Amino acid sequence: MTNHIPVLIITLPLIAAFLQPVTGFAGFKLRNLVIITILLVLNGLLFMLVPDVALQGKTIYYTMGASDPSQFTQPGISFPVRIVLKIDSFSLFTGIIVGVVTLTTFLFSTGTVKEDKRKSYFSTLFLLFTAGLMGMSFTNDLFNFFVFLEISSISGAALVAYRTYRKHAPYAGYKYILISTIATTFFLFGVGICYAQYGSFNIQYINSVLAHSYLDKVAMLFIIVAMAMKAGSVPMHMWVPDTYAEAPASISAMLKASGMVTLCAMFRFTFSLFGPSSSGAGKINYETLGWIVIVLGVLSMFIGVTMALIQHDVRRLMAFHAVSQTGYMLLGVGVGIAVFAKGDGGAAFKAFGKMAMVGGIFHIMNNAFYKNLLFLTSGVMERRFGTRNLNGMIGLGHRDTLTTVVFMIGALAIAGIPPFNGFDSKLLIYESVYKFSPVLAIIAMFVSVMTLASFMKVFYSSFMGPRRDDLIVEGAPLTKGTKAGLIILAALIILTGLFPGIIVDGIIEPAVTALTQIR
Amino acid sequence: MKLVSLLAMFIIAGFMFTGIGKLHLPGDPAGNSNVFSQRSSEKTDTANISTMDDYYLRNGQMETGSNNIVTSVVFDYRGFDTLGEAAVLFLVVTSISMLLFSIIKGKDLEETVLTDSDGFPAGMTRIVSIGTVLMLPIIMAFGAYLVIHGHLSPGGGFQGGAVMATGTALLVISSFVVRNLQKTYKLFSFFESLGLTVFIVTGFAGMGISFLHNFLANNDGSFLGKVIPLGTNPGFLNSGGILPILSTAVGIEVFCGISIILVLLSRALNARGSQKGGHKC
Amino acid sequence: MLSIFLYVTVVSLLILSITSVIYKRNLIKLVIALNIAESSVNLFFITLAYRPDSTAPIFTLAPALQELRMVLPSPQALILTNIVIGFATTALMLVLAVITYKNNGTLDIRKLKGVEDHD
Amino acid sequence: MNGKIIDLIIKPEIGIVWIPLLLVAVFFVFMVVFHVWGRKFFRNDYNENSDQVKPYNSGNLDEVNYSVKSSNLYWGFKKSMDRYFDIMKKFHDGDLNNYAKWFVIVVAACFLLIGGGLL
Repeated sequence: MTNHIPVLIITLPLIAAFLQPVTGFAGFKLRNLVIITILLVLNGLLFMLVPDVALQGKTIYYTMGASDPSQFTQPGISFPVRIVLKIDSFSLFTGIIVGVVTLTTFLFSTGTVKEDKRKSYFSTLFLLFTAGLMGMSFTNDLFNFFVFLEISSISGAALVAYRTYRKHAPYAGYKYILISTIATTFFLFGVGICYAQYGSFNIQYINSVLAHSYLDKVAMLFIIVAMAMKAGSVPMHMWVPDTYAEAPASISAMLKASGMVTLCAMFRFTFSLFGPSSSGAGKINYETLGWIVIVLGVLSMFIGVTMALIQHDVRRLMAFHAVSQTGYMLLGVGVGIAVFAKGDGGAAFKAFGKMAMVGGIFHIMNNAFYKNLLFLTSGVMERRFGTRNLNGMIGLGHRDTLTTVVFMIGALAIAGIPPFNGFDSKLLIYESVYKFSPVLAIIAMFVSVMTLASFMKVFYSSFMGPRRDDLIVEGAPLTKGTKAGLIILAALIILTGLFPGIIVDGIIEPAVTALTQIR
Repeated sequence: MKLVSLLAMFIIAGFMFTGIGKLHLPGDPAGNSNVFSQRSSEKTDTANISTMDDYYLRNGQMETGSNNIVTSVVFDYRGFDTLGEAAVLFLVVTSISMLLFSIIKGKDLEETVLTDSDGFPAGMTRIVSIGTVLMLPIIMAFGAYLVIHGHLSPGGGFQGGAVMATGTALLVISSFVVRNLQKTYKLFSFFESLGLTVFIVTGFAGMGISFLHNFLANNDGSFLGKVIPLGTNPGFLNSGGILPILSTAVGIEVFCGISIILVLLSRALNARGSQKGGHKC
Repeated sequence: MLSIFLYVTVVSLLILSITSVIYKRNLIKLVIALNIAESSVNLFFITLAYRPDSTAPIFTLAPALQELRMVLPSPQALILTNIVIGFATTALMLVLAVITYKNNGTLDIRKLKGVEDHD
Repeated sequence: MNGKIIDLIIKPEIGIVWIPLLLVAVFFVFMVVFHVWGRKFFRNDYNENSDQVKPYNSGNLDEVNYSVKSSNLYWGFKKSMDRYFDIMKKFHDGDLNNYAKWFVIVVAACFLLIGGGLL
């Protein structure tokens, strides 16, 4: 059974979702238990792959329906004819992010949708969202990626509009699905151009025969800009605050995870699909491509954080921070892209390019943890006070000690204060980007200061101040699942912050190696 | 802003028209994928296969036992895409019922049927109602034919299911009213879920070799496994291995899913009250 | 030579649909615009699959020619998937538009901003 | 590569390019520039000799409501940068057409880079 792990990771949430209407009689608690078990099994399967894939550098293929699934191609022909799943260190890294985020978010959401009538739909859509993200992480086929992208964006849109009684929630869902559909249409057009030239959809095969022609550049442009739009980088980020703000808190966290996966996919397409191939000389100018990514990243950081500073709606504030943090990852990996195919025989890449990429990729993981935690605590705040407006919140620290502590951990982590994990990845980014261009590093530090300032604002206005029980709308204590979700994430933040070496050497550095090795 | 975006549109158009000049023309033999299906009677002929599609055309009939190569691509070679696609349909049915049951509630769930003096539903004329009754069996039979013959002739689960769902559409527009919406929804939803479960369980059944492996094909005609001759032939209904099973499962799922969407949408458009707290907040 | 006009049609449809996404203000019209974009992608794939003097890739009762030429099967399978996905997207967007109308009483995106004051 | 990254985190003195004096100098230059020229650019109604510079409390502050509202935090920052924020708020106004426009503009800009032979 061990060689079937790649397909089990994707199909287990799918079959659980398909059986939801049948098992609807089983009762809420049992169903939650089943779903939590499945998410735990997913995490277990993912961590089972870590020794083989990340530490020893193996690549696992799974060919759907072939007589020998572990072979990339069938005997006698040089190209894959079936859909191939591929697990290398980078996709495993993406999968681990998805696994941890979905588990904690679902634990949190068991408490928040408890009294809702439509909660069975919620769990079905949640499972399908998970399956979509897992599929996006592991597939090695462009069209299959498109299908899973659509699964994740359609379920995301429906979940954004979950609270239909709110005035703007359905329109926020409409915005999300419209933006996603524009992005996926252009993505599919790029896939079509690739197919027209090479007659295949397999990422690895296309890379091995890539000719770097004009049409390839057009396809690359469509695919990468579409992915950047789905990931929410400036100037295509305006939908992010609108949709994240109207969604339930757990769904905001899931949307953030979806953005992270899309970002990982964008990096994967940059290197594994349009990277320098063995057949053609690298005629795509990677320095310009890197600078495009860097400019998008710097704009994201700066505009995101300045807009976040003036918000008074807590969820919009955090959504703007999501945009701003995306900028760090784009900056780190953009520096890596800009130097990795330079004409100096990889000297610049060895000197600082790889460290910048390690910082950027590490920041994706850290950001997934603390941003998830912050979105979840904003959910608690919103639930307590019945509003998202920070002007109407005061003195929550007297009531919810746990929420206060985990919020502080998350806020300090996002600002890059040393014992927490945000510091490690940000330090890596600062140092390496400073060697590339000092101005960019200074902008990044300035943005970090502004981040701290805006989270001080949230902390000051919602947790500090006199105790005001008259403002509390929903005073019920947090359920066990909710607490468990928050505590797991906080513990992960502290552990990653205290022992970054283990994570970097064990998961991040193999992921970057898998990403940048030129096949 | 307006002018900038207009200019941007012109730039994109210009560059894309430049790009299509460099794309190979449809059917151009100088293009990358010029496929001739020169069938050989050998088992797996891997010589001279240059592209993925070439492989499908030469080996699809033999490997999957299906005369319709498109169906063999849909359900066998790229069956995982089809699973995702069925999941998309399931997903959209779930989300639409989640969203619309927040509008349809209370009295809207149980519609009182307005009938004319002879007991026919009011609204459309009697010609439409009787015509629907007469047309419905034919439509359903044709849809079922498309589903079952998916591996032999143009058609398959999605097309057949959509044709069967047009029957539901006819019922909806000719004022036949669903009385108990919840019960109907649960019935259709159960069958939709059943179809998908059959699909994925069939996939898991091949797990001894690999997921979605066509383990029934070409096994001396015992169950759906009749070996079809290579090249042009009339075809057998009991060939194709797991393709007819998957096709039927998808057909049931598509029929039930689209029916739910149609019924719920038609009911939501007639729903009376706006929802609670809609204009406040 | 004439066949390049198929590609011209594809690009024109895509440009027209994206232009209408940018300039149209009715939610339903945006749905229609996206449908056109999706049709253009479908047309692009099916154009890639076309080969002159070829039959459909179905062996049941195909003409028994000396050299049987068939059009490419995989783009047809893919646009089948894409059509279903497009149907799903369209249905969901229409439902969201219906609920938006019930909540706000308008379909004009200039009136439905969905954003309150920033500060 | 192995091990170096840990060293960097744990022992920050290895390989850091960190010149605090240069940063202080740059900061000082920026301060001077903003003092001489920036204030005129952002807020030209500022007057040191009026009551503008004094702290100001309005209304009846009681025990319970004695806290600054979150909208009023960083008021000076917001006020001094309000030209920037006016432009930014206009971009984030919730208009769906504008959101789609930026995608088109970015794609067109990248096309120009391809046309210029840069990409």
